Amino acid sequence: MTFLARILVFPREGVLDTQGKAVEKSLNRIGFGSVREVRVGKYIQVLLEADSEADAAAAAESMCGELLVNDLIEDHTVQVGPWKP
Amino acid sequence: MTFLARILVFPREGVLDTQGKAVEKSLNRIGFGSVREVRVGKYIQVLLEADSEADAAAAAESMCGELLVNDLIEDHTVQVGPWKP
Amino acid sequence: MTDLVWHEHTTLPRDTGLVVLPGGFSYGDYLRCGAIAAKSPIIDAVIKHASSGLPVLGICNGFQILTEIGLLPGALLANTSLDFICDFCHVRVEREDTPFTGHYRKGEVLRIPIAHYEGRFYLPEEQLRALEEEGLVVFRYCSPEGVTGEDFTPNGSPNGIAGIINRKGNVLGMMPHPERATESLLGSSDGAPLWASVNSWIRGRLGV
Amino acid sequence: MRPDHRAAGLSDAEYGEIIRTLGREPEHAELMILGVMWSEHCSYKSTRRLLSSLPTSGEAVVQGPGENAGIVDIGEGWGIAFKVESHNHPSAVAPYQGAATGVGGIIRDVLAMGARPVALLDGLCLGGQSCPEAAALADGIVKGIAGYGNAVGVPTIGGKTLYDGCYNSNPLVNAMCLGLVPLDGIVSSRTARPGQLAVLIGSRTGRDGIAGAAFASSGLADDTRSSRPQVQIGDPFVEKLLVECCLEIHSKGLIVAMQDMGAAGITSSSSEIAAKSGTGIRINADLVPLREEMEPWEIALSESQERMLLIAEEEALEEIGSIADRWQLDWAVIGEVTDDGLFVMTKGGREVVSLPAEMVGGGCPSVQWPSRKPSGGVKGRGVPSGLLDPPETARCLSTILEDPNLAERSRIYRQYDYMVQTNTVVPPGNSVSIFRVRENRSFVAVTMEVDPWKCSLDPFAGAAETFLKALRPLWVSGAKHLGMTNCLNFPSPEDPENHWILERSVSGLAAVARDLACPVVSGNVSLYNESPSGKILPSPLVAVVGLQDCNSPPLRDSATLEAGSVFLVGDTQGTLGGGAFSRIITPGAEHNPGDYVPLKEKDFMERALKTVRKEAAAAGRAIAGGGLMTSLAKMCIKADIGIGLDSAVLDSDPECLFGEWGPRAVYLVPERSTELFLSCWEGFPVRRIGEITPGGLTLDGHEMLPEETRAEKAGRK
Ligand SMILES: Nc1ncnc2c1ncn2[C@@H]1O[C@H](COP(=O)(O)OP(=O)(O)O)[C@@H](O)[C@H]1O
Ligand SMILES: [Mg+2]
Repeated sequence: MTFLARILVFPREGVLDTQGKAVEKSLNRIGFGSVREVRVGKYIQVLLEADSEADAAAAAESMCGELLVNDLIEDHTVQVGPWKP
Repeated sequence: MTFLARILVFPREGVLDTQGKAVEKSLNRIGFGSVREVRVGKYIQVLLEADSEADAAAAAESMCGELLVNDLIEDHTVQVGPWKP
Repeated sequence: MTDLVWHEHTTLPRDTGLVVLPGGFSYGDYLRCGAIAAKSPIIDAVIKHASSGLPVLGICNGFQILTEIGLLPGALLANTSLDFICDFCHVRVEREDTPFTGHYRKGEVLRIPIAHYEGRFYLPEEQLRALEEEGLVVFRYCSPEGVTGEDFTPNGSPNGIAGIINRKGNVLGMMPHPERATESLLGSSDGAPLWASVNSWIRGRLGV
Repeated sequence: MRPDHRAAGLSDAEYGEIIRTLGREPEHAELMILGVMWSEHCSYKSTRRLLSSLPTSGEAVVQGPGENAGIVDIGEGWGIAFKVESHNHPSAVAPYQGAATGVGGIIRDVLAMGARPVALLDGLCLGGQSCPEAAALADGIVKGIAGYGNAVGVPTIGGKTLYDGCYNSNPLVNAMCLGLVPLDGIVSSRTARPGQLAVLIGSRTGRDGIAGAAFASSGLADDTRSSRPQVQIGDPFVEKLLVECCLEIHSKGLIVAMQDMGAAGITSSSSEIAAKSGTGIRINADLVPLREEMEPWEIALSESQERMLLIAEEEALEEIGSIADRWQLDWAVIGEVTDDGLFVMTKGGREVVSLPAEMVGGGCPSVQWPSRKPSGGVKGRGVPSGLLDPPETARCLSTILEDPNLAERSRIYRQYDYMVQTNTVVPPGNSVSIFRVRENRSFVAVTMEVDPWKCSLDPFAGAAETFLKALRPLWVSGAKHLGMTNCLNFPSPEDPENHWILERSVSGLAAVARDLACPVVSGNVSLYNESPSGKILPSPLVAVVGLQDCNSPPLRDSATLEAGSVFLVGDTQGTLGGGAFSRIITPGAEHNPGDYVPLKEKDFMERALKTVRKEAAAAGRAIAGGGLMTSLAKMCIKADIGIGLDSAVLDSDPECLFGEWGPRAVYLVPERSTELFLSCWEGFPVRRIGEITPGGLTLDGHEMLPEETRAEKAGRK
């Protein structure tokens, strides 16, 4: 079965988010004064084969651990569901 | 009131997602053979003040139009909700 | 005379001839390269300058900014290798009838450096075809002998596109750095005629 | 509860010393601060005595060790500030960010001297290429250096890369920066006076990298996760603003003293200024712009990047502020210089730290670790290696050229913008890197070397040879050395054998510095480079800065010539110990190290310089890794020329063909210059070993370098 894993990766609490700060300043300057904070992270979408949703979730989690995320500086969340093309 | 806008930005259909392809290859190489496709995009989280959820959503959408997204090459989705710290 | 203009200013110096948006990592290339700079206060003045028919040149990051502003079509995506590339390469001059290339001959091959991570030009296929048909490509990556093709395109740009111009012919964007190729001591002076070209063009136009 | 002193990184003896000096027990924040400031990384406690044996003064030295960077005089009122610094531990756990912040840090060191950063180099000792983890680290490290250096707009003009399994989980990342400074505009960190203000400019302070200095002073724990909060994130864009902002403030004459905030952040920068200036300093933690709520000791020790500490008169404040505002940087007055000799930090009106500034920023008691000569000793001379006929020579050469350690490095340096600022005359990919200084029309040449294999064979001779390997190409290119900087990358000094090796290595560097008058003007020490999987080989890295006037162009290490002679200068025979041949072709064989003969080096230097001055050669290359044949092969590949060698004038043993060590070089000389060339080298061993030909590299007509190899190595395939 094919599953879709949606992985959000963003700078850990307390870790300097250089992009977020730059985007925040720019938004404020171009007229979005109501913006209080911006954080910029990565969105990774993985299509994978697995026997069950639980297996797919486990695989996605281990991809994060091994390649996609450096948990020294990044937090992440994984959402897995069946893939509907 | 404070709202949280969660914006997902990803390469448009038809735009070659080189980063996604590279991640896909790496995942395959390090043992995740079941991975079929990877797409890499951005996840932008904006904390903003607005009078209503609708206003917040409209503001977030217009930020996308003006700065956050280049819709020649990117698609995006916006999700807005009240912010719970 | 050359002036540096602060990004937060809103006007260009009086009697500005050529506006150059140089290379460099404006705003650290955060979000998308050139996107944040495209919203700088000075940009309205640049747009006005361009619409008056005077020349605007965007080099590298400046090219990226021009596409973000919309003065030039398209966008610049990450090199296919996903590496930053700094190297000398060769480009072929495709047009000699622009304010920037008058001192070159069509077909001439220049040795000129590139230094970028996002230099792969992108336009949806049909628009790309139209761009080509209208002859808006000014520089193309090539071999030292002038042969174009994927093998000679360092960043994966379609049709070897290295620089394009707007229809009106006064806004040029290019990834290679002509300002880094003006002295043979530093490896090449093939960029020098570009500066001489605009200079003559402006003198001609302003009658000075 | 108060943390115990060992958890803070202090030994019982050190803790006793603190109590004796203070006459009381330190408070919590004080203990944390002393733990960091008395760490090896900040205090050099294990190496201070050793480093004092290095010659540091000389004709060209304007500023020796002790400031943020050393400075040498390049004439007409201009100086070059330079220094190398390690970022080994951070790069081992977060390769991209670790390497990136290493670049950022060394740029600020040079900026702190009032200099404009104009060039970067990076020395990388990477793990074996067959180890996937090491390859991933290597990739991240190179991307990090590129990511930061490119965006900050300082060209990376060269470096050194080598691969060995000992660096698999402990790669070495040594970043070097050079800056240009008018000699009458040098900024110091020892010129603060009571009543002046401490101004912090740059990024807001966050919880990043707290106690990173202590982290760098111990081995890498098995579970690197435990050391994780200690990594910092770099923001090259803010760094660019910071450089321009500080230089603008300085150009207005508003800076009294300046210090970058590296390891131990506010604490080290402010206490060092106070200690060196003989004053006290009082920091109000409430005034520090923060990203988040923090404890006072965290504020004191945070290693948030892209911050500088300026000391200024109160009258200058308004202008400083308006300049910083224009560059969109946060800034704040965070304290003042006092006359009580104390480093004080207050929070909410309460003194949370009150320590003698000298005790915090002036170093701690030295530690003398025991030394013992390794039992193995220097290895005996191995069996003579026998003779090599031309086909064997060709096989050896191609095996050596295949080795990652002798491959060219364009995969790496093509990712670095080495041309930005448009002064790079000789870019990476050459034996030396050279940039021009427009201000006084001169060429500044830089080389960087590290040779762990030779140092592990014989630390004294190996370190000396490392230094000489950096000097010789400079001379051959036509540049006279002005000074050197170094980074002592070693495993734990607490092991007596390691310590002995460290001592001997420093002696080797000191000997060359003295004999050849190449003083040490700055440097850095990185000890405890070990992980559960082992320790690194002794890896002292040396970088030398030299000067050439613009009257003669730098001599290149290869040239496209139609015809001419090939000369070998120096001994016919090199030495195999610790070299590429023994490592790659005869692993396990034992060979002696080479000898260091100062007079021969000096003689070589004078003749090499004269050769360039007289324009007596078309190209020249000091023989280094892989020996004579490898040097010739690289010349052929690079300029796409052929060389025909005459075996009658060469010996056919590996010592001649592949030996290393000692002053030897090959030159390409056009016919018309032959006499001139020979006159430059008269009295020194010199012989014509072949001629330039069309085609490849041949020995008695045997092809040494098949066309495929040449094409592949030259990137034509
Ligand atoms: N990490 C690096 N960064 C930039 N340039 C490098 C780096 N490593 C090597 N180089 C450049 O590549 C060339 C050869 O590198 P090196 O490893 O020192 O080999 P060699 O033993 O031939 O000197 C030199 O020009 C050097 O400046
Ligand atoms: Mg070298």
